[in-house]
Order: sequence, then C-alpha cells, then structure tokens
Amino acid sequence: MPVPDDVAAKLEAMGLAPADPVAVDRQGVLALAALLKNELGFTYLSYCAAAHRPASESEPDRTVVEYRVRRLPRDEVAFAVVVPTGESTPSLCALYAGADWQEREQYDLVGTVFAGHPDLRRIMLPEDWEGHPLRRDYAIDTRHHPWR
Amino acid sequence: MAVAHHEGAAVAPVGPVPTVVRPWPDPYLDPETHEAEGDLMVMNLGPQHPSTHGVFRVKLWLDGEVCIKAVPYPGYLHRGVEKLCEKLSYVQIPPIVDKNDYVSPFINELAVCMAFEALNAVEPPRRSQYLRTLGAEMQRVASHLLWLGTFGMDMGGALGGGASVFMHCFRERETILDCYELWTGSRFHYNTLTVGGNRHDVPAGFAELVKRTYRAIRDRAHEYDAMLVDNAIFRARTVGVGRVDAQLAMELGVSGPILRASGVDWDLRRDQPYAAYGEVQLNVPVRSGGDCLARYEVRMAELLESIRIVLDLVDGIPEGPIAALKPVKLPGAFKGKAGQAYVAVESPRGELGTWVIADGSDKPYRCKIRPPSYHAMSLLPYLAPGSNLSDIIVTLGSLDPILGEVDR
Amino acid sequence: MIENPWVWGAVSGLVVVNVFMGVAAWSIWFERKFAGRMQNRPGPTQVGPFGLLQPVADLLKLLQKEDITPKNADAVLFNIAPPLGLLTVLGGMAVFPWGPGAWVPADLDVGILFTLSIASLMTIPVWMAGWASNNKYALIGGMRAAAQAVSFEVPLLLSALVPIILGGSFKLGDIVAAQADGAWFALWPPGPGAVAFLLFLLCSLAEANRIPFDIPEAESELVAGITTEYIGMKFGLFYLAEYMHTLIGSFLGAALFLGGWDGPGPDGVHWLVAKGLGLFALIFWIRWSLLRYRADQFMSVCWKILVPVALCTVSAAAVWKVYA
Amino acid sequence: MNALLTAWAALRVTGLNLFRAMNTEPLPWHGGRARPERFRTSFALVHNEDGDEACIGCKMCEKICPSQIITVVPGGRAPSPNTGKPRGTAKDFVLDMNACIHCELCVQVCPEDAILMLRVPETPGYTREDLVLTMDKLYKNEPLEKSWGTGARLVGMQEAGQPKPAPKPAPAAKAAPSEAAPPSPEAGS
Repeated sequence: MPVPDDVAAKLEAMGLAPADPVAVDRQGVLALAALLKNELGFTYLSYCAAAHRPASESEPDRTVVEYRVRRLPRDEVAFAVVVPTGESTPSLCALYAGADWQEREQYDLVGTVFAGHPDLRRIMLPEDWEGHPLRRDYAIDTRHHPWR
Repeated sequence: MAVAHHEGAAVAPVGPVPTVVRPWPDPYLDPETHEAEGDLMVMNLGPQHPSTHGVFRVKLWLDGEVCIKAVPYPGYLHRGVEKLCEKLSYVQIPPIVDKNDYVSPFINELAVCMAFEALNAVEPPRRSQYLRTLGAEMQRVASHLLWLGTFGMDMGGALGGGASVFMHCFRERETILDCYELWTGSRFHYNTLTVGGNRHDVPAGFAELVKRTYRAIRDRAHEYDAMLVDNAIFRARTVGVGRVDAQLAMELGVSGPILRASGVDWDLRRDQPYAAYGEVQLNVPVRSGGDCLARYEVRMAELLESIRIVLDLVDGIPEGPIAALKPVKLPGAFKGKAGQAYVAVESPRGELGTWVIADGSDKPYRCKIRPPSYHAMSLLPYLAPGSNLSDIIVTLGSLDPILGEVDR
Repeated sequence: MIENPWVWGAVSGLVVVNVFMGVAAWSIWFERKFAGRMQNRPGPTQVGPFGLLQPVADLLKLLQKEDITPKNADAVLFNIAPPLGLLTVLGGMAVFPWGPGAWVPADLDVGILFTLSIASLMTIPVWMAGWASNNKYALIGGMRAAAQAVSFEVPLLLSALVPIILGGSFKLGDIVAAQADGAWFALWPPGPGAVAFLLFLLCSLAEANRIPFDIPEAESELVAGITTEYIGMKFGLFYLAEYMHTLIGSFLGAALFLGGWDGPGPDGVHWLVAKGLGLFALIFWIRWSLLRYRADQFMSVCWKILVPVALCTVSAAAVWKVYA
Repeated sequence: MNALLTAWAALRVTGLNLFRAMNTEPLPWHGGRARPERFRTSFALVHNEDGDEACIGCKMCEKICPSQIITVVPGGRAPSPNTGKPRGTAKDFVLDMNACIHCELCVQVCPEDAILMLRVPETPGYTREDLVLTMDKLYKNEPLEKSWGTGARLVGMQEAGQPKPAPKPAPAAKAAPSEAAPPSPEAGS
C-alpha cells in the first residue's frame, strides 16, 4: 500500500522517507505514532511485529519492530524501528491500548524489550520459559529442558 | 510491573509521553485498592471451563458475583505456528495454517497464500479468484453458524435450549462441510489453496449441492431468530451487555463484526478488495449498539449476506485454469523474492493478516500471522470489570474467539 | 388393604419409592430421546432396543467410578449431602394420593404443606454440597440455589394456595376429589386456577433447577454448579434427585390442577400417571427450548412479576370461593 | 406476557424439529453414509499395472510432508520380477498417522501414483502403534476403496487450462515485480 499523500507530506516535514515501512529511529517513534494517531487519525493499530536479524558484517544483532496503523477504512501506514539486542524501544501502550498485548507477544517470542510497557510479561509461553523462540539463534533441536 | 530478566536492558531515550484520557476501565487496576463489600474472590475461569471456547484462562477478581478486574492468560494452545512457518517451505505452510482458526480454515489458507503471492507478485487466474471468493463466503457461513450455536450454548447451557440451537446450527453446518467434502475431499482442513491458485477444481454437481444447501439454510434462518433474538430472555441477557467502545476497539485492533457492531463501517472485502470481491456486490451490515445484541445482529446479517453472495457466485464462475504456477512437486517449488509483504483478508472474525519477510530462499524468513481473535480477546480486561459473572460468559461468547487462532 | 398403618406405610412406601426411582431413571432415557429428536438426532440407540437399557449402563458406569472426596472438602457434609438430597425428595411422596380412597401411603391432614415443605428442604443439601466442596464454582452455585429457594418458595406456595382455597382442604386427596367430573382447577373457575397452574409450573421449573431458571447449575458459567466436585454415584444421586424433583413437581401439578385421577372413562391411577408424565414431558420441552435467565434478572422476575400475580390469584380464588 | 409469547415461539421451533428427518450419520457398522469420490482418509501403497510395487523409493513424499511423518528407505534399482526392466524400489516405507494432517501433498507429488489415500472411514485403534502404517499395512490397504486423487490426476487438474510451458517457467515470468520491496525494513534508515 502506498503511503497516503497527507501522511507523506507530514513525514517529509519530520525528515522521514515515505516508504512501506517508514523507517524511524527509537527516539522518534513515539512522536511519529502520536502524529499519526492524534493529528492524522490513524487510530487503528493493526499489528506490531518484530523480526530478529542476527549480527552481520555491517550491522549488530538487532530486532526490527514494525507497527502498522490504519485510518479506516482505506489508508494504512507501517513504520519500523531497529532495536539493537540488549536495548529497548519505547512502548506505544500510552497511545494505543492494543500495543499492550501486541508488544507482550513480541517480547515473549522475539525478545524485544519495550520500555514503559505497563505489564511486560510473557503471554504465550510459560513464565519460566527460557529464551525467545522466534530468534534466529534459538535452537529447536533439543527435546528436553531447556529446549534449546 | 517490571520483570526481572529485562531490567538490565538499556532504556532508549523516550520523548515526551503523550497523556491520554482513558474513558474505559483500567485493566491494570490494583485489586487491593478496590473497596469490596465483603472479601474479594479470585476465580480462575479456565483453562478447563465449558465456556471459554477452547483452552483459555481468565483470572477474575470477584466482588460477590461482580467482576472488578480480569486478567486473561492466553497461550495454552500455543503451537508455535510462526516458528513452524520459518522451518517449512512456502508450499508446506497452507496445510499447517489451516489449524490456526480451526473454524474457517479456508480463509486461513487464503491469507497466507495471498501474502506469499504478493511477495512474487503472482496473480492467480480468474477462475481461482472466483473459487477463492466462493469458498471464503461458504466458509463464513459455516463459521458464523458455529458461533451462533456456541453463543446459544453460552446462554442456554449444554443441557437446555442453547444445546438445541447448537445442534440445529451444526445440522446446517454439516451440510456446508458436505459441500467442501465434495469439492476438496476433506470436510475441514482442506489444503485446497496453494501458492498461485487452487489445488482442486469444483466437481460436477457442486453448484446444485451448494444451491440446495444454502437455500435450505436461508429458509431456516428465521428459526434461529425465533429461538434467540426474538426471545425475551435472550434480549434480557444481551441488550446493553458487553458494550464495546468504538475508539477502544480501534486502538486494540479489534476488527470484523465486533467493530462493525460498534458503528465503524469497515470491511476489508469492500475497502481493500482482494480475490474477486471487487466484482461482487456486497452490503456491509453495521450496527451502532456495540453490545452483544448488536454483534448478534451484525453476524446474522452477515450470514444472510454471505448466503446471498454464495448463491450469486456459484453459477458465475468463469472458465479457465485454476492455478498460475506449476503444481507443487518439491518443497522448493516456490521461492519468495527477498522483501516483505503484508496482506490482510476479512475472516469471519475480522482482519486476518499475514506479514511475511522473505530472503530469497524457499522458506519464509519470518512469518507473522495477525489473528483477529487475539485482538478481540484483548478487549476482555476492558469489558469484564463491572459486569456479572454470567455477563462475562455472554460477552466472551459474543466476541467469537477461536483459541487456536489466539494462541497459534 | 392392610389395616396396620405401620405395615401399610412400609409396604406402600417401598413400592412407591422403588417405582419412582425406576421411573426417574427411565425418564432420563426419555429425556435423551426426546431432546435428541428435537435436535434432529436419534438419542441413545446402542444399549438395548431403542437404547432402553441406557439408564442401566449409566448406573453401572457411575458405580464403577472412583469415589473421590476432595482433599480440602468438609468430608462429612460432602458425603451426606447427596443421599440427604434424595431423601428429602422421596419424603415428599409419602402423602401423595395415587387414587381415590386409601391409595396413599400416609394420609396426612396437611398433606400438601408437608409435600411442599419437604421438597423445599432440598435447598439444604444443595447448599451443603456447595459449601462443603471447597470449590468456588460450587460455592457460587450453592449460594445461588439458596437465594433461588427463598424467592421461589413464595410464589410456589401462593400458587398452591389456590387449589387449597378452592378445594377447601389441605389434604391432597380432598383437593383431588373436589375436582371430580372434569371440574379441574386449571379450567374451572376460569381465571385464577389457570394462572395459578402456570405459576406453579414455572416455580416447579425453578425448584427443580430447570431452564430457564437453572442458575444454580448453569453449566456454561459454573461448570456444573454444586456438583462440580462430585463424581460417580454421589453425582448420580444428585442427578436422580433432580429428576425426581421434576417428576414430583409434575405429579403434584397434575393432582392440584388437572384433577388427579379424574378423567373420562373409569377414574384411576392411570389418569394420574398420564397427566403427570404429560406435564413432565412439557417441562422437558421447555427445558430444551429456552435460554437461561441471569441470577439477578431471575430474582426480579420472581419478586416483581410472579409474587404480585400470585397474590392477585389467591385473592381472586378467595373471592370466587366466598361469593360464587 | 411478552416473555411467554416469545417462549412459545421457541417451543414451536423445537416442536417442529421433533418431526424433521434426522441428519445423523449412521454408525459405520450400520452402513455409514455415502462419501464423495475425493474423500480422503488413510493411506495405501499400490502396485502398478505390471504388478510391481509402484513405489520407487524416490523420497518425494518424505520431503514434501509438512509434518515429516513419512520415512522412505530406498532399495536401489533392481530388475522388476514381472517385466524385467530395472526400476527403483523401496526397502521400507513408514507413515505415522499419529501426526498426519491429511493434506494430500504426498499423493500429489508421487511420480508413480504409488501412494494413494483411501475413501473408507478410518478405524480407530487401541494403541498408538496401530496408527503407524508400516509398509505391510500400507500394502494391505491396497484392495480398499481408494480416493479419486492420484498424483497424475491432481497435477492434471491444476495444470488444466494453463498455458503450455515455454522453455522458461511461464507463470513466474509474467509476474514482473512492479515495485521492488526493500530487502529489509532497516535498509531505508
């Protein structure tokens, strides 16, 4: 989906390239989300999803967190934040109530830490589970504890 | 509440946190601060409970029979589908995701197949698009019928009128599954879609069977109304119960009939047409009540609308091939071009999306399934406080959660 | 007939209890068949011809189950509650007249009051079970049952007052005799009798925990209500007691409002049985067709609608009795 | 009063259904029901028209199976006892029905139409081992009524009407990507 025109204009004013997803850094993600929600009316949080990227020659070990918000019925914008492993990204819970469960799921499965989340617990896996299964370095070939 | 094992993580500098007014109940309420008449009772509704529609636990703090706080614990049915998707090749995934939303497997297959096709910009042939639309609408009727039955059961009990509604709905649903059985050979987990098209063409006699089946369901729909919505007890149990605020629902990402029952006119089939929906006349029922009755009305109207679409479509399937790609012979038959795609379809429960990252190999790099029920379940901490235990059950039923999809 | 009241009581009591238990057991078969047909399915078919031996199979299954008392339950109360429940139900049958004359195990002068009060004692074992189970679902179920009993006893007694007023006696046999030759209270006098019959039917649904008033059990909310922790024959006794409660309610209704053993052709116990079982089937029909009220709605239905209507009916019956 | 009237409406519906035909499927030992020809349940290995075991041990089904329940041990090429021509054989073939999801992919990929699905109702067993179909059990299933789908038929159905393949794979070629998506989200940052 192409980024809607009014959003593209605002994004350029913020110095962001209108792409799918819009790449934004951790300092700017809350401001961008607040802009999208409060000024542009993107009140529907479609999903928050993270993907783990192992360290490469140019980049450190990191997760990429992508949020997609919609202005019903037709427009949608996605923005992605890169979170180096061991650091955290601000949570969008204060803006979108739905970010609560979404970020908990990503924390549980991918291991991204969201700062300022009111209730960051595991949601899918047992509380005493070790590791985050959707990380690329998570081994699935042991059939016994600790399952990795 | 911070959890010990990530306390060491460096916190990124946070900008000014916007303050928001939250007109809905606080899901993070500390029960200690509640002034109860007597003692608070902590009740674990589930994981083994007849009305949680699967394996699901809600921890309820009850003051008498009135709930003051609810904390849901999903995950009892977590099967690691997303991890499985990283380990299986693209062509092996459709039969696996059948099991996510086990009430509408066809639409699950559709969602992942469309996402994979979007990676390589594969366009399925027209006949396949029509068959997919037909199958999806047939499935929607089956899914809503199952919801109707279980909703009746939530209110009428397994040994009462609810069970009769349930059995009547299943009677109709079985005939729908007979249609699928004729088409795909399987009653439920069809594996009939593949990347780039369909695996099964419709056989002879299919259109007649579908027309007979769906006309019969349409002609009996008034019986469910007589058993449920016309009934004074049903009205007493649903009017004003579990009222969903549209603003909250949108922030939570709740979609589908629940959102439409709260007055938001949004349907992916109409607003972002996929498959052959662009060529199908579609009326989207919307109610503004936001309560259980409105959700019932929206779903019933959708059921009738889907029956109409099925009856319209089944004779007008264009001729032609059913698949754009060669039939699958090897796991590596399809390789996704490096990149990412997000495709959402309208499942009977709302926006069912697939977010897939490809790295050029025959397996997805990351495949996230965005299930509508997960978002619907996140409504529960907001709906439960202040309502009676019986109302929580009805509200939960009206959200139509499929736990296989919530937990994946 | 046997002259000694002790021997007569023992013999007739034994006959009534055994026949009744048997009827209750086969009524489960009947309900399953009946509900099955209403849901377009055959019901039990595998055990015996038409599944007729299903109750025997159920009984054997229940007897084979391990007898478990939960660790933290109050063992004494937990274990005496089911037989006590059955006992209270059976007690109500003692004064029931099965035919004209001496066809009654114990002919009390206040027979109807005895029956109703014994039947309402059922609340105590139910609450006992709910409390002793040490289970939150059972506790809520027991609490609801107690609340339901204190509210539904009122319209039940009031509606039973109507035939008492019209028949001019507390003795069940006299009430039935007063309806001889088709002057059934449900039909004559027009008005109070019919309304009272309807009220009685509704209240006996509530008394026997049947939909739409089955909130103490409410499987979709409370798992199995008071019987959540019960297993095997202890559960079976509760189950049986519930069916017998329904059965007694329908027979009482037949006797109080439908003329008992009176009917076209020769009078006799066959008419009573036919009417009783007819009412019984009606209760099942209602049960498998309606939804359940919420606890608070059901209380308001009771106090705001049933009680006032019952009071009016009693007054109307009294007026009829005095002036007509 | 309204409650009573609407209750009567509900009673009417259930009363009406008392006299409707039953829709229960008869139990299998009472005849069961008619099943459509594509109906698929368990598996069978079959012999080909020459009387040879059709399986050539190519492991295609083992590779495609999403739940990885098929184990094929190839037996190498050997002359057929019936025709004398050399052909592949399978030394062992195990299909663990405990985890089968009936996706029919193994049937679709089989180049020799050797593995087929059955059209008969599945029979439950008493142990988990009953559900592990060894080669003997699979060949014992051969005389049972089989589903319509075979590798050739399924492939034929999907290929029907498709343009004949040019030397290069035709469908992928026409799908020219209009907008090349970035390889990963952070590429733009």
